Amino acid sequence: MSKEHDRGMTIIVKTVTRLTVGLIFLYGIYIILHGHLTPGGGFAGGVIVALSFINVDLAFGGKVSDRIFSKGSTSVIEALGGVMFLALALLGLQWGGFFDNFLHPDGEPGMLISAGIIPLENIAISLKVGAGLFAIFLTLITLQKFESEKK
Amino acid sequence: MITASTIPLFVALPLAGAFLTVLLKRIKGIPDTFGVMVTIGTFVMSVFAVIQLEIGQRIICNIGNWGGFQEVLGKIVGIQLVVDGLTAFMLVVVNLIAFLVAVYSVNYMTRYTEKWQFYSLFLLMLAGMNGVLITGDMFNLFVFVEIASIASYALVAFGTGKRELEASFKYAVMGSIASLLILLGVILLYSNTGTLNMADMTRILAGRDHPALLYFVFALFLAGFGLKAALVPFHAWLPDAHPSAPAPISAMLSGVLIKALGVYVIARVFYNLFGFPHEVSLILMTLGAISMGVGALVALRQWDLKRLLAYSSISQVGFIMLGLGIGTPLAILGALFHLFNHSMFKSLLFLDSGAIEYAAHTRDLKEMGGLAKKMPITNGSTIIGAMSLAGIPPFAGFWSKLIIIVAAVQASHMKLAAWAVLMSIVTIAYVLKAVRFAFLGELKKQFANITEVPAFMRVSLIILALVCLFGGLLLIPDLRNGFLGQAVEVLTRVSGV
Amino acid sequence: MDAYLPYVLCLVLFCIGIYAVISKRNIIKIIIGVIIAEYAVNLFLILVAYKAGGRSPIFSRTQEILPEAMVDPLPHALVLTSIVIGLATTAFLIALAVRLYGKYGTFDISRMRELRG
Amino acid sequence: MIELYVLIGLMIAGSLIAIEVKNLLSAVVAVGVVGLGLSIIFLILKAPDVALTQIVVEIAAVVLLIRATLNRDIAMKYCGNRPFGAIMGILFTGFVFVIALITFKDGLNLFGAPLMTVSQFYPLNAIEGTGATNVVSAIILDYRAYDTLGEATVLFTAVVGVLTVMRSPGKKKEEDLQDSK
Repeated sequence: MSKEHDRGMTIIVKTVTRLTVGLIFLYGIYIILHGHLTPGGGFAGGVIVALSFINVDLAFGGKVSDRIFSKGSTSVIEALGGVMFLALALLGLQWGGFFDNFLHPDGEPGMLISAGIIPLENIAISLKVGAGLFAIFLTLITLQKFESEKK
Repeated sequence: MITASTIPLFVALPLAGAFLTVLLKRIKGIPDTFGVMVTIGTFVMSVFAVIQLEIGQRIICNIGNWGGFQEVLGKIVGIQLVVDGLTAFMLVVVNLIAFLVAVYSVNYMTRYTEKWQFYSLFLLMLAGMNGVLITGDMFNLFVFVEIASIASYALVAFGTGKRELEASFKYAVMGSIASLLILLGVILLYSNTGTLNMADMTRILAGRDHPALLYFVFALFLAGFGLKAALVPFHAWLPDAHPSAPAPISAMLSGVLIKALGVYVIARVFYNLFGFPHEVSLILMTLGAISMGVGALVALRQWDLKRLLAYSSISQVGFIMLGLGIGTPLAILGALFHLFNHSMFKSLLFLDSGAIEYAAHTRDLKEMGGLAKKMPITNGSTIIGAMSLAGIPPFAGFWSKLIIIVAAVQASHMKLAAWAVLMSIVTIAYVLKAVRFAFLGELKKQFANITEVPAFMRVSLIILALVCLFGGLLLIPDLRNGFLGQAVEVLTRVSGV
Repeated sequence: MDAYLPYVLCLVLFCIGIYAVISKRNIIKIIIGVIIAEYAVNLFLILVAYKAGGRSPIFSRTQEILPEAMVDPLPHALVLTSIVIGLATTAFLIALAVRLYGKYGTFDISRMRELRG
Repeated sequence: MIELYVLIGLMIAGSLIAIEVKNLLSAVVAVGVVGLGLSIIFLILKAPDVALTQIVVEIAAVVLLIRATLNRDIAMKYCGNRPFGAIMGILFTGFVFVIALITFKDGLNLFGAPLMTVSQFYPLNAIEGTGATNVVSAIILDYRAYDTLGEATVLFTAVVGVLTVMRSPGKKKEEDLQDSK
C-alpha cells in the first residue's frame, strides 16, 4: 500500500477521523458566524477550526494537511487576519473614532446579519487565531522530524 | 498635530509594520525599511506631542466612540487613551532609542538568519511599550505589558544557542509569573472599585481610607512590575537575559523596556493611582538603595563586557527608584532626568559592545585591548557613554546623579545620600576597568586587520554620543519646563507633596 | 468566612502553581505550574463576576431576560483575553522546552549550567 | 453552591497530582482534568462563552504538550526538586496565602455580590448600542475591542516567537559572513 497507511495512528482512528473531522470544521464555522448571538466567537471558533486540521495531522501522521497549508502560508493567513482587524479599526476613524462600530444600525438584533462590524471582526480574529495555532503546531511537529533524522 | 484621533497611531503604526513585514517578508529590504520608517514616524509624533502639550494639559482619546456615555453614567465604559506630560516624555525616550536601534540593526542583524522575524518582533515590542505608555485603563495595560514581554522573551532567544535559550526560558517563566501577579492585582482593584479606568479608580480611591486589600495589591504590583524593572530581589533574570540577546535588543531591554514596563508603571500606579502612601515611599527607597549597591558591587567583578553593563543597569535603576522613593519634586526631576540619561548612555554602551563584538568577535574584556587605534568612532562614543555613566562633569549623567543626591540631602536622608555617593564612586571604578581593558593597552595580534563598523551602525553611535554629551542642556529652564517639567508636574500634582 | 471560601480555595490553587514553578527541576513540571497558576487567576476573575441567582449575559429572541438579572459580563470578557494570553505563553514555553531538550537531551534544568557563574 | 466547592476541590487534587506524580504523561493528563473542571465551573457560574473557549484551549494546550514534548523515551524520566526548592516554595506560597487571608476580608466583594458600578451599563445598552445579543461579544468586540486587538497581537507575537525559537541555526557562520562582506 502507499506510504500514507504506514504513518499515523490505527485504522480505527483514521476512519473515525474521516467521519467526524468535517463536522468539527463546520461546528467551528458555525461558532464563528454566530459569535454575536450565542456563546463563542472568533477565538473559540478559530481554535476549533485549527483543531480539526490538527486532528487530521495527528491521525494521518502529518504531511496530509501540509499539502494544503505550509508553514509559510499559515503565517501569511494569520498576518492577513491581523491586517483585516486593524483595517476595520482604522476605518472607524472615518466615522468618529478608532474602533467605531460604523455599521451597527443596519440589521435587526438577534438575526445573523446584525451587530455591524462585530461578525466581521469575529471572522478576522478566527483567521488569525486558527492560522496562528496551526502554525505553532506545524512548527513544533516539523522540528521534531528534523531532529529524529539527525539521530 | 497630535489630536485625540491620532493617538492610537502610536500603537497602530508599529502593529501594521509588524503585520506587513510578515506578509511581505520575501521582498528584499522590506523589513529594514519598515523598521526604520515606522520608528521615524512614531518618534516624530512623540516630539510633536511634547511640543504641543502645555503643563498640566492632557489629550484623551475615547476608543470606539463611547466617550458620550460618560455624561449619562458618570463612568467611562470604553477604553481611554491618555497622553499627558509624563507619557509624552516617555514616548520620546522610547521612540528615539527604538529609531536608533532600528537604524543600527540594518547592518548588525546581517549576522543572524531570518532578519524579518527580528524586525517583526522588534516592532511588536515597540507597539507593546507604546501601548503601555498611552493607555488609561488597567486591564489594557496588562495586555500591552504581555505583548512587549512575549516579544522580548523571543528576542532574547534570537541567537538560538544554548545560552540564549536558557536565558530566555528563565526570563519567560519569571516574566509569566510576574504577569499573573499583575493580573491578580488588577482583578482585586476591579473588585474593590468596580471600574477599570485609571482616572475613575483614582477618584474612587481618593475619597476614602485605604482598605486592607489595597496593601495586598501594593505587594502584588511591586513584585510584578518590580520584576519587569529588575529591582533587586526580583532581578535574577536580567544578568542572563541582557547579555544573551543580540546587542540592539540588549540596548532596547536595558535602555527602555525595563523603564517602560517597570519604572514608568510603578511611578504611574503608586503616584497617580494610590496617591503615594508613606509605606510605598519607604519600600521604594529601600529597594532602590539595595539595587544600587548589589548591582554596582557585582558589576565590579565581571569580565564579560555585556554582563558588566547588565549589572550596571540594575544599579542605575536603583538610583532612579531612590529618586522616586524620596518623592520631592526635585527628587522626581532627578529620577526622570536620570531615567532619560540612563536610556541614552546604556543603549549607547550596549550598541558599542555590539560594535566591538561585530568587529572583534569577542565580549571578554581580557581578550580585548588596544582597539582605540582601529575603531576611533566606537572608541570615542564608548568613552563619552562611559563618562556619562560614571557621572563625570559635564556629561549628562553627572547632573542627574547630582540632583538625586542633593534631593536626598534636602529631604534629610543623609545616609542614603552618602550611600549614593559611595556607589557613584564604585560606578567610576567599573567603568574605568571596562574602558581600560577594551580600548587602551597593546593591540593584540589577532586584531591586526579589524576595521571600523559599517555606516548605519556609526550613525546611531554618533547620534547617541551627541545626546549624552549635550544632555545636560535639558536642565536650562526653558527646555526643562517643556520636557522634564511637564512630566514632573504629572507625578507631583496628585501626590500632593 | 463562607462568603470568601471560594476565593480562598482559588488562592490555594494559585499557590500550588507558584510552588511548582519554584521547587521543580523538570521543565515540563515548571510549565505545568505556570498553566495551573493561569487557571487559578482566570477562575478568580469569574468568581468575582458571579452574582447569586444571576443569569448568563446573553439575550434570547424566544425568552424574556431582564438585564438586571445578569451576572457581571465585564470580567467574562477579560477572562477570554487572559485565556488567549495564557495559551500564547504556554505555546512559547513549550517551544523553548523542545529546543532546550534538543540541545541538552534532558528536561532537568539543574543540568543546564551554561549561565552559572 | 456545593457543586462549586466539590469541583474546586477536585481541581486542587488534580493539580497536586499533576505536580507530584512521577510519570510526566500522567501529569499532563491530570492538567487536562483540571482544565476540564475549570470549564465546568465556568458553566456553573453562568459564563458559557468562557467555558467554551476554555475547553477548546485546554485541548489545544494538552495536544501541544503531549505531541511536542512527551513522545521521547528519556523524557519520561523524572527528576526531583531543586535543593531547598520545596522549602522555599512552601515558605513563599504560605506567606502569600496568609497575607491574602488577612486582607481579603476588608475590600473584596462578597462571593455572589459583585459591585457592578460600570458593568451594569453593558447589559442595559448592549442591544441598542451594538446590535449584538451576546453581551460578552459586544464587550470584547465593541466596548473593549482595543483589548481584543491586543489579545490577537499577543497570539501573533507568540507565533512569530515560536518560529524564531525553532529556527536553526540562529547565527550565520563566520565563513558565510566573510563572503558577504
